[in-house]
Amino acid sequence: MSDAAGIIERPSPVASRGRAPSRRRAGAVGGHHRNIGGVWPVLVLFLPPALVLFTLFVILPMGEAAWYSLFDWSGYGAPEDFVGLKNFETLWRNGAFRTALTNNGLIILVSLALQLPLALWLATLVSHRIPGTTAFRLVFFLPYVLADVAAGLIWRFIYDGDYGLVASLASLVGIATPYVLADRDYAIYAVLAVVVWKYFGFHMMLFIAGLQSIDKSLYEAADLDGATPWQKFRTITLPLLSPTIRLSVFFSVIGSLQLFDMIMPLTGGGPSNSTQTMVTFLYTYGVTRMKVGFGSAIGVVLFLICVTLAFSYRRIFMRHD
Amino acid sequence: QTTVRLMHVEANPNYVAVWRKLADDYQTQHPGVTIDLQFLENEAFKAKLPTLLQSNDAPDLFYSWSGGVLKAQAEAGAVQDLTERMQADDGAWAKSFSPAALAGSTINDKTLCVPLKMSMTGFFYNKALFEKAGVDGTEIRTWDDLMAAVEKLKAAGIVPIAGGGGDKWPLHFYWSYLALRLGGEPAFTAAKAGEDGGFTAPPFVEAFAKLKELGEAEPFQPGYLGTRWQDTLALFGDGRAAMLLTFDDSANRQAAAAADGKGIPREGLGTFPFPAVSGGASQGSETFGGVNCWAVSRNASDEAIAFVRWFSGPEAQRVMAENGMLIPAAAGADAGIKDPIVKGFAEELGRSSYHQIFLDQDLGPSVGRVVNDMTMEVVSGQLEPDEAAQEIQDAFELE
Amino acid sequence: MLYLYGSLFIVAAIVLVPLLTTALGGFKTLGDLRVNPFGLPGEWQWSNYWDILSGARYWQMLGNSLLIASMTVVLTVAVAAMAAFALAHVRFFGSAFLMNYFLVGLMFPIATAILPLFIRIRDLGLLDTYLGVVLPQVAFGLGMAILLFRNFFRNVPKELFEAALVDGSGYIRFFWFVTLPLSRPILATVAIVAFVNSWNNYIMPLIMLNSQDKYPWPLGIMIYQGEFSTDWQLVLAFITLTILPTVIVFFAAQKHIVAGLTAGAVKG
Amino acid sequence: MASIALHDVRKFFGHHPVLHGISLDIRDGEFVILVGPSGCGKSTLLRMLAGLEDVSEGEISIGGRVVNDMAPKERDIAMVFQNYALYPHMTVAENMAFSLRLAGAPKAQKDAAVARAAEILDLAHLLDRYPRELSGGQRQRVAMGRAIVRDPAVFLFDEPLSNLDAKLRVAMRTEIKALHQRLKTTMVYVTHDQIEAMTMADRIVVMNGGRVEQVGRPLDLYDKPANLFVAAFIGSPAMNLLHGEAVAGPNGVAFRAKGGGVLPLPAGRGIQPGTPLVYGVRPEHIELAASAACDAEAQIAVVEPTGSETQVFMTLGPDSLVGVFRERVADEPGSRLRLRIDPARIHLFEPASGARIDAAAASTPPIREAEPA
Amino acid sequence: MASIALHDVRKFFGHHPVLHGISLDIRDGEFVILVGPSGCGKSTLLRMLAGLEDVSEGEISIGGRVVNDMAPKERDIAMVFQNYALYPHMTVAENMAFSLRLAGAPKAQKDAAVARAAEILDLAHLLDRYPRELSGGQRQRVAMGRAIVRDPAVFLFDEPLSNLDAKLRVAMRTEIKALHQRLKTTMVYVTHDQIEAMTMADRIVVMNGGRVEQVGRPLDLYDKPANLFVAAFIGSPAMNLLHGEAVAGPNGVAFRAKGGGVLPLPAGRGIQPGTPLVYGVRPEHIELAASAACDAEAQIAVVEPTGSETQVFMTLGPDSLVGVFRERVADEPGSRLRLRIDPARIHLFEPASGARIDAAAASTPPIREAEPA
Ligand SMILES: Nc1ncnc2c1ncn2[C@@H]1O[C@H](COP(=O)(O)OP(=O)(O)OP(=O)(O)O)[C@@H](O)[C@H]1O
Ligand SMILES: Nc1ncnc2c1ncn2[C@@H]1O[C@H](COP(=O)(O)OP(=O)(O)OP(=O)(O)O)[C@@H](O)[C@H]1O
Ligand SMILES: [Mg+2]
Ligand SMILES: [Mg+2]
Repeated sequence: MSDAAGIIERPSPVASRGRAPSRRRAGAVGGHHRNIGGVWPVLVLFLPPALVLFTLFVILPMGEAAWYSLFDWSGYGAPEDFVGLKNFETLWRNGAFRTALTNNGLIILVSLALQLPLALWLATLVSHRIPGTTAFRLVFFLPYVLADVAAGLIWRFIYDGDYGLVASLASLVGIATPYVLADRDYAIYAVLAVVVWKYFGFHMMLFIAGLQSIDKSLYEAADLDGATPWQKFRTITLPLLSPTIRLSVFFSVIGSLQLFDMIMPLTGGGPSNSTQTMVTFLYTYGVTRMKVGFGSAIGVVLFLICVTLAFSYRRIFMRHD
Repeated sequence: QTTVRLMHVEANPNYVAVWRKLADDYQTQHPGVTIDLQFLENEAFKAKLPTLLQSNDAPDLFYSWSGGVLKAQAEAGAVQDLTERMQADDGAWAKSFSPAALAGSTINDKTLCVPLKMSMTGFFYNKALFEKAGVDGTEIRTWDDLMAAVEKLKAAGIVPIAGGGGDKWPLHFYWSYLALRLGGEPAFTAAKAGEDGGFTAPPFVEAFAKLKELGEAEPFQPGYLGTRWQDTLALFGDGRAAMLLTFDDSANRQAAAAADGKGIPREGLGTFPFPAVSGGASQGSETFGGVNCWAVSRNASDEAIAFVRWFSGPEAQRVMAENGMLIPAAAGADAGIKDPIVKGFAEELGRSSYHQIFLDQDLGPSVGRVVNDMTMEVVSGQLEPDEAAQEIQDAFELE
Repeated sequence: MLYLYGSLFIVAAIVLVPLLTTALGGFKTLGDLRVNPFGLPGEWQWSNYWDILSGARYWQMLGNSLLIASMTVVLTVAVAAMAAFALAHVRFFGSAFLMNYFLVGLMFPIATAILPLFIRIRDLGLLDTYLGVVLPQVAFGLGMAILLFRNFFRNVPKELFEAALVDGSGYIRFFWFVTLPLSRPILATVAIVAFVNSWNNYIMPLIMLNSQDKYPWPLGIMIYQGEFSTDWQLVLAFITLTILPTVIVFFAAQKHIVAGLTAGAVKG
Repeated sequence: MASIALHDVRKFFGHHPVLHGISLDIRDGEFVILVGPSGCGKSTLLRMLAGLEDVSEGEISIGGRVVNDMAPKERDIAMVFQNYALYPHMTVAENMAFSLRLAGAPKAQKDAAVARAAEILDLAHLLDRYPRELSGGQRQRVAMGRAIVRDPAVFLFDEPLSNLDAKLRVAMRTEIKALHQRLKTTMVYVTHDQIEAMTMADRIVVMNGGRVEQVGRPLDLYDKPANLFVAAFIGSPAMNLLHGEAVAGPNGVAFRAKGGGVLPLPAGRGIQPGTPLVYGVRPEHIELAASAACDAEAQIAVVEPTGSETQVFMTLGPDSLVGVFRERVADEPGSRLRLRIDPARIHLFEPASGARIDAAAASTPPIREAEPA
Repeated sequence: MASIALHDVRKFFGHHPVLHGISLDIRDGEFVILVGPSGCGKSTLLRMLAGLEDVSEGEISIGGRVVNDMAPKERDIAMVFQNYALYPHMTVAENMAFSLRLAGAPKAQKDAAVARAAEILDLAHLLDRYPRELSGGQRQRVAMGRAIVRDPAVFLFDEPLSNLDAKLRVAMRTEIKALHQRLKTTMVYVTHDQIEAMTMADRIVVMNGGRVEQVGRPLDLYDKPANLFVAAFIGSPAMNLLHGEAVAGPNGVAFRAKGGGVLPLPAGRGIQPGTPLVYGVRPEHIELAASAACDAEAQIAVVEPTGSETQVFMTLGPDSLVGVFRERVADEPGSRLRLRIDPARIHLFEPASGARIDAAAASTPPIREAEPA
């Protein structure tokens, strides 16, 4: 697979360039110092637990799943009906899957354009120790904590055309009550709103954690240099938080592609597949229909998309240098 | 000491209590046998079963909707073929079931599970609302009658039918019934055999056309495409829609779902069977519903089979029927049914010339799902009848 | 200040309405809930909560959830932190490859891997054990945790590493004595995320556990869900009662998300 | 351009009191140097001036306005931080141009300012480096550069030259003085370097444990330390301080150290024999007696040649004494040195209060001086 | 206890060469001080000794073993970092005890060592504080304390006293010397403080731009700088260096600066008239001529009293000259000073190579000195 780690921070340029990649935090330990003795104990003690767990429970099952994608198989007994790439072909011809792809694109867009900025903004607001921050942090994090079933259910209430909040708001304004979740054209936007609501807290936490490692004295220096709050944000916070932001963007993209938990209880992919994502599609068409082979094919495609995106993400960011 | 493990999806604690009591009785009669009833929620059950059957922890008996899934399970050797046992002693066991139930449990001449219960669908209506709109429920016999009723109800400002598009399957009742009324048993037999163009045969396309017609009449509440089944029931129970095409036991269900917890009183409820369609091949005596049964897993002990035979036998089923749990699959257990509405359905089922089980069970989850989807598409005007039929046929051929 | 609190309160309100709905919903009847999802309950159904709280099942499931979640958190944090440390600090052949390897885990939907995963757990004889749930959860959480840790570990001033080296520590003791204490914010963050994920995880315990007495709470919701109907008011009450532990964990953990941990360490 | 006034300023970190009531007036355009032992509160004071620390009590005004609650950026202050606080993600040039960039200065102006600062600081070849690629002294120079590209109302310097070599330091001193002369900006400067303090300051503020001990022109402080603390603190090696009392001697009143050594006292100070005294003499005011006529004979303990001078640590009875001689003292430890002390250059203090005993009156001069240079 | 040998050690940061081949032998137990301009590579060299930087080329051995690839912790080295590198999450006491804790020392030993170091460093009242709660100088002392609790084979100090006040610095100097005397540990010490260098070192290594300019005993360096760089670098204010040539004068050969001033040359160095020369004289070796018999008459540019001395910046024709006088020079800028220069104390250099011209032969002394003190 491609050098996806490069997404997170640019690979260190050839040592001969004489300086580290510009955006990395100064003085960070990361890989820059030489190895000192005693490398083996670390490698031998620290890596294997993760490696074993990961290989055993993630990589191998995935490999097997990828193998199943070449079969027509219901999940009972052993896969025997080898069909080659037929599952992929079927997938390609499926209209709902194309809708799912578009929807995933939309989710990515909204996550990047709306959710992350919102999360970042809130993180900067509550990262200081001002009175009440803990409470606010908790409140903002709660949607993420909330079980998906509950979240889905509650938002169904909100969107309810008869008794929901949206309905009462609409009647306040005096427009016809929209049945948001029943509307093929708007349901996906309703879902997007919930996605933002549900997951911004997660990114906010990441940002808060990242913000803690920015040296306070830099803000002091900027204060004296005459920076406005916005300038401080632009010139200090953003660049120094950028490793975390890149990480967040990465998680956001990958997470958007894998979005599932939230949608099932909310719309189940409907109406008419208009809110289907790749994974809900996978779930409804692969898992619940017990077409393990077909489901695996979707998984493989999703995986390839992720890898491609990850790879181009890195290239795009590289171009900024 | 043997333990018989039985896995089911029955969430109603009262019902489970009845089962438990029966199982306890069985245990006292058969010392050395312990019956373990294990509940899994519907979705969970479906997600877990495939894995469970791959392990040594598979339950001896598990709840099944018969149909394609069961077939796949049988082909993989996960469940036992019961044909021999059923037919032994001159078919003694087989004969203890009503033929429709047994037929529903039999796929390609193999009986793959032990019938437990039958269910049936038909229209419920709200007498008060009908009265208000000047519609007589007992007079709805044909599709045209129904469409006329819809018009009248609409004119009276009443939502004619509660529709549940959120879960998709409730709407597939319409298409299935329409096809059944239009083509009768032969159409389905042929389609399932892949003959006569399968599901693109005229009755099926025409059923879609009728469905489209229905959709265009806008009989459902606004936003019905997103309404979940529970809310659909509630809508009806709250008296905000006049009709509902639903299961036989919906009198209780609508009451539970209604805002006041009481819903429409028994005496305010009426029922009528799905109307006949003019020009259709059938006499209107086909029924559409479900058969549920107990599948017996590969490693099930003899004790387990003995238990399930008793458990689905007339004696036990009568008790269940008495408790309003089901329309029994066992022959002669109908007598236990007390609820007049359910009894009505049961009697109709008894008269049934052909009982078509739910398509998402009968045709397997994949095709069933497509059926659900296509119904939605057509009723909401997204897709033309012939296209929808073609999609179903495509999916069917893929199976 | 006004701007600050103003914004915070507005966002908080938006966030809170659905949450309060959850809690209040638990006090309603099913019908009340449906026609009046946002208002106060027409009639307070204390019994919804009381019945749950007074039943032994709730406590047992809560205990199971807690046990599974704590094992998951401890293992995730420990295993991921160690791996991330090695990946962040040690230069070795294949380290970039390894990082990518762990990233792959983020890119494949779990739903696809359920069946093979089940078979693996079965073959290891871990079916129906807590470990059978915990290990896959940990494994699937590793990718994200390692990335987060590595990112943060690299921000520890390298001068501290050098000081520790000179003071006679090697990698491992540096990890223990310096990296971990200074990484409290990210440790807490990862711990919270791992906890929440485990706490709300439904599919893993569903597939791996067979005995009811080992069920964590998400499987407990099942009893309110029938094939065709769900007792939403009870589900809401139940969920409300299960959020509380997460809130406590959040409070405990977020104390560690503090700024200025490295203040005063280096000059210049 | 701004005057600064501190009125009874106090600072607590939690419960630790750090500043105990500082009052100070700094004229517009004045160059004031803060000195004091490590940890006495110099940086804290500077940071409070900059608005980076709350004022726990008291009042700070800049340019006549009370600034206690004014945000740092409104105070128009440039500061060199003791710990540099360089922006790690900006190059040297960007670091230095940052304030101008914030102010929206045109590129040409920024470039010119940076180039000028870089030249002064000998950083021209490092402009594209990041702080992490610099040596300690280079970083310090960047911190300095960041301040001097600006034209603020007040400059605050916190030990800006501590990591530079002597040669560069001398050059920088000249540059800072030139800057001051050119801009006439008020400057507050913290240093531990005695030469810096003595040569650059208009006035020196000597702090100790969160209090101001003395404020005055450099030579005044040197020549007339107000108390024992200042006497011991200003000058390196520090002033020799011997405890003892006045005794009547052959040539008038003399001083007898507790250890027994007798040293000359200046005439006409009206000191009565028997008065307990602390006798102070700076190391450079101890001379080697050329003739036999010496004031004291001390035993050499350690000889430390510094190149230009020789520091000799001696014992006079039980007391120890340091002398700094231009001559190379080649004598071995243990041998005896004959010393002369010019009584006109000695300092006397009251042992109890530590206050200076002056020719005219044995009273402490007021700590706040009315007329700076 | 270990000797240190560097053999043609080079260092590149990427393409920037930073050290150009350093060869140096340090005896077991020796106290060596590195001096040099900011950015010349002192810290880099120290860090290479500690094993914190790769050796790009060449060889470093400690105690006879090549350590190029040896991990820092195996080198048994204690180091004070220029930027402190305190563990921010440990208290002062924990910071200082950390190495002992790693070594598994018993609590009593740790406590004793910390208490002792804290006392030396005057940190006893701060033991429970965290680094962020300390002043700059206090942090530096903690960094120092962390090193001195240990008993390593080699001590490396990187400007350990730069942020301390003069008084404390003098005290610390004494303590470090005492430590050295007690432990007899090899010490390598970087400083910008001339007095520190002169008084503490067994030998001083003068570096410049990644090269060693001269190695020698302090006074040797001071008295016999091997070249112009060392001459200008050692001593503050720096040596006056005038370019010119030897001319024949009334009392033998004399020196005539380019600017025209004529200054005396020592006799008997065999310098031919016409030889181009750089003439060096230390500021403290310029004396005020008491009588009319003066060597030169210069014009005062700036007078800077430092308390103990007065630095006078003068012009001699177009050349500038600095003198440091014990006397307070009260003359106004512009007035003329009559100067005497002792020809025995002047330094002569070849203008082209910068090499010292010695009495015996006009050849550069070898850079590596064979016999340290
Ligand atoms: N990471 C790096 N990348 C590139 N150049 C570097 C790096 N680190 C140091 N340098 C350069 O190497 C040279 C030597 O640095 P070093 O820190 O050894 O200087 P120093 O003699 O200790 O100076 P100072 O007295 O200012 O501390 C400097 O010119 C510095 O700019
Ligand atoms: N955050 C803090 N909490 C508690 N005490 C503090 C804090 N910051 C500083 N101090 C204490 O306040 C006193 C004054 O500190 P300050 O930094 O002003 O000293 P300073 O005069 O600048 O010393 P130095 O010359 O060493 O830099 C010191 O004793 C220090 O320990
Ligand atoms: Mg300070
Ligand atoms: Mg250095």
